[in-house]
Amino acid sequence: MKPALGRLAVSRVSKAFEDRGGAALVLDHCSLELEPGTLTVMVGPSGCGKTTLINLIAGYERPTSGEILLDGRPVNGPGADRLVVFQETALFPWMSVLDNIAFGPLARGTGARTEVLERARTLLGKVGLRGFADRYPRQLSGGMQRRVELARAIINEPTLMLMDEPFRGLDAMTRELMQEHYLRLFEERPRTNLFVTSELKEAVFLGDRLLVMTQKPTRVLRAIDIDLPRPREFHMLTSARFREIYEEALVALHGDGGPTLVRSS
Amino acid sequence: MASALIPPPGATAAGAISLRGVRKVYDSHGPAIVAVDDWTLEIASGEFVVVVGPSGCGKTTLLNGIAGFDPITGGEIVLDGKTIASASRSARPGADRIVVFQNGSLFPWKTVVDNVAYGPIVQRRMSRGQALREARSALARVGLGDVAEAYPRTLSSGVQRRVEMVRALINDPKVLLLDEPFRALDAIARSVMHEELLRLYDATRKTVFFITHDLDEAIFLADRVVVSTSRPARVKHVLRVDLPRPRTYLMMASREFLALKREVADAVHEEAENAFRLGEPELA
Amino acid sequence: MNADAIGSAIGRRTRSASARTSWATLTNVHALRGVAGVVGFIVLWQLGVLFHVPVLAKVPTPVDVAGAGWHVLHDPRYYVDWLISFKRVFIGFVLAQVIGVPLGLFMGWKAAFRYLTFPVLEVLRPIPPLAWVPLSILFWPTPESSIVFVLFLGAFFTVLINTVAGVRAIDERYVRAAISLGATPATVFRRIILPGALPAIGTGMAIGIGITWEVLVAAEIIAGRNGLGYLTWEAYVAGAVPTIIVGMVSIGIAGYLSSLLIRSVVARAMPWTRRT
Amino acid sequence: MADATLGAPRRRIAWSSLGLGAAGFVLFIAVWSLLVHFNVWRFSKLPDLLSVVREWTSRTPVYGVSLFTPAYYEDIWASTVRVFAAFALATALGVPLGILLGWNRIARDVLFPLLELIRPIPPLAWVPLAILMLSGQQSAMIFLTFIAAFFATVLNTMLGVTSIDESYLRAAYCLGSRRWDVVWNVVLPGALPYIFTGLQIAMGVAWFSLVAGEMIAGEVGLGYLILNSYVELQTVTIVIGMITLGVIGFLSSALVRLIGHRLMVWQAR
Repeated sequence: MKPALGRLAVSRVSKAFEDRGGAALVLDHCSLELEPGTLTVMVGPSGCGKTTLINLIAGYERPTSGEILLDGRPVNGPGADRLVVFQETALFPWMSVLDNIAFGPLARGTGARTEVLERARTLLGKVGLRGFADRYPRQLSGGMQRRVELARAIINEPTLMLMDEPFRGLDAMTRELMQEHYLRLFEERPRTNLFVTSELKEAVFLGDRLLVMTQKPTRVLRAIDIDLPRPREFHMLTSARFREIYEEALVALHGDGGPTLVRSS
Repeated sequence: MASALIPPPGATAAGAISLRGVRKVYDSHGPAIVAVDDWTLEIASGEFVVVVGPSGCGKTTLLNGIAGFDPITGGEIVLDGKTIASASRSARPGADRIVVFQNGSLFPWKTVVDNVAYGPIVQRRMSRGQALREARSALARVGLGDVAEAYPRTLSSGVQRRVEMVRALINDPKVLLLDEPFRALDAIARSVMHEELLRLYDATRKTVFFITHDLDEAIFLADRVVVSTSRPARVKHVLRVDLPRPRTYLMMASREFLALKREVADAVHEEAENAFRLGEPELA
Repeated sequence: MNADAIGSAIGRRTRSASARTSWATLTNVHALRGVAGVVGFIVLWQLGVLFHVPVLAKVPTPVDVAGAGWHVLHDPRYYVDWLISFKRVFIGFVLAQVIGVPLGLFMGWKAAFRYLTFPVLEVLRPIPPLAWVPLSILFWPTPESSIVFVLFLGAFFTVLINTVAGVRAIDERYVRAAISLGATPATVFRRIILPGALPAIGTGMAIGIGITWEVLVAAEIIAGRNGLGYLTWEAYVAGAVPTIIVGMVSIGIAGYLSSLLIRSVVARAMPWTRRT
Repeated sequence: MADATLGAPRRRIAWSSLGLGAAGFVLFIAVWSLLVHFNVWRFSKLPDLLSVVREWTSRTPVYGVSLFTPAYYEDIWASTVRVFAAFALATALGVPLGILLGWNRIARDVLFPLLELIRPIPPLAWVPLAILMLSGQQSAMIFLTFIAAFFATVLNTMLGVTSIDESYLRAAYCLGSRRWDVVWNVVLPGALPYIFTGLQIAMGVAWFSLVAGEMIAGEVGLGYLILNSYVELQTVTIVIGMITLGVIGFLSSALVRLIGHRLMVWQAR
């Protein structure tokens, strides 16, 4: 069941930052469109403008030119209809796990306190953390924190979820389990998702569509449709179709010469 | 490039490690925890061995045992026929077994060239001036000549790891011990580092003991992949990887690669889930 | 390089297996060394005085000090001094928190207000609190209020600077996340800024209480007629040298107890910083 | 909050912040002057800032102390010499002791509890004893200032040594270091950021204690100037003394900071 809402249109968006001695162009006439209820994955070299794009869509920053429309309405600032799950978790360390999840609905005054807490509890169970409601975030492992973060976003029923390398820094095995949790939540109730990662395998495994981005200034280099069936299962990682798509993406991403490490300062 | 790094392949036919029934118990706080139990493996001279297992499963304990950072509780570790660690004697760290660490350990207060020259200088193997010259030329040979005077913190993590490998190799160690050295890098930088590491390996043929929890990384690099169980760590499965060398990143999408992966994927996934359950009540 | 050296260098976090088995005895060894250090110090002190080591010539022996201490403990005025000093520290310190914390929160939160006020405070801050004593005495109607004012200044700048720094160190992600989730500015202040700055405020308090006691001693010597600092000075003027040291030790204990109290209150106010 | 969104308008804010800062000063001086001028509550007891500036810059100061009188510089010189002597002594003794305590388990076990017992005694409580122990007011002042700076230096150095990342020590041993190589190449530079934090604090408390010492028992110096002016009811000179202390205190901290930055260029990213 695809939702009716959640169509995101980014059209010809540019973003420049003032730099020492001039302006650095991070995004250059970048356009992309997300269909309601689909999961789009963005991959590209680190330090390219992926996070900037997420910040623009979330409304934390304004584009230098171009416009961003969600369901036809321009984006003018942060809002609970577009939620970001950050690279490092942004759980409030001073609130219990349950208070963190309930924060959004309570801050906006949607629903009575007891009802919100009840929903938060249910969601906590869904991400496999029943019994951790009264812990503080720092008392949880990295993987558990990411799951709380997911729950804190989903309880607000956002039309668009922005995932900014949400599993980065987790070890490969915890990461796989996080992917499972994330896929289950998405497939149970599809909503528009934009997922940024630098891990190609993860990208192909999760997404309906893959956007390969260029170096700065960032544009979409290639869009690849991923026609693997849903629900996704881990055995698909070794299927022939997965391999084909993966190889296509690998070549698109690395180009002919392969990537190079540049000195950053 | 790297081929000129001291010494030529096979110059020192050394670096064979035997791990015989290695055991490690922690018992200071509360009940004893068996971190490693009866861990046995023969590593040939010049072999590239990768140990895969969930994090916190005792892989690092094992590596610390070989490096001499941490004594072992039982069994023995033998290097080139000499017992370097057992229950009764703990190994000393030394320049024959150099570690490259997870988060990097370049001294931030020394420039790149001073870092690389550090080993030869403190071992009194050469004069300061000579060590610096050697360091400079070693850096130049792997394409890092123009960062020689930079401080590590001004460099990307990928470049830092490359410098750290040069710092290790210039001492002509028998064994390289790598403890998830690329964990902090993003996937793309990591794939570059894999190729760089393999170039250095092909040129020097040191024994490499590499720890990771990333199966793709393991298969791509290794001659043998050893799957270690979660607490206590034991050898669960050994996979021989016969992909030809030199290897290229496109091999990761090859049929052979995926076949190898399928062979151990279940074993690894099973251990991941074990560790996940074990790890649940534990702290971050 | 002996084995012990490597042990202390690299086994600091991961003690050796053999050491682990005898943890209890090891703890005792560490504690015993500490006791030995303190006893050794006292013995050296006693011997130094007895053998007329130059600097220690006029210093009383530990035995004399103990005797004077015994005497002082039986003097009811001593306990009054404790109460008076504690009262001054308490009022000065609490005033500094009541004014400094809200001001610091506001300065951290509103950039324009910070730009307006911070430079003035930065210029006033390096002036040592004691340099304020004369003006304070002139300005305030009673000696008591002038002492409290100087104590207030001592703690005020510390807590203010720490609070401002604490607010500014709050990770932008928390604020962004809260705004995204629909929080109003008031909610952001109450549920993000305030708790987020609390650890830094706690640090400011812990440092501030120490400074308050230091200032108290000097303020009492310069402008007081009672209190533990004055007790010490009075003993000096009267030539009762052992009592000087009794006074010093009393102040040390008082300061230590206050820090302990502050630290435990702070820790209690921030349950999330505990890891278990 | 580290504001990542301010990329473009940052420079404009820098200018407006300067303007606001200046406005803050004007406001502060104006409010003070008005309070004094209209004698609000007890504010007439304080000098107004204009007469302070007039006296300070006068060639013929009413109370004998201004930018043009040698007496002013004698006081500055006396205080500065004391602080720097005490500070140098505290650094020379405190840094090695701190490294020893951080590096050697036995030394830490023996000495640290003793240090922790003595530390809570405020440096100023040492005033009477210092006067008795050290003949001569000069050495008593320096001792007092030293005590204050010493503890900050020792404790921060020790903390610096114990918080050096284990992997640096391990890497150093791996590469074949001996014990002294490690002390010189890893422990000292690794602890340097903490050492300089300690020195920064030490400089602050040194001035703090010195002023108190000079007020209580001095015969020359800025603290003495302030107290003496109070006794003689020269409120204008009190404020001159206070401002001078503020400026010199700020400059000496800045000097420590500057040396720290010079020694730790490697910290820049």
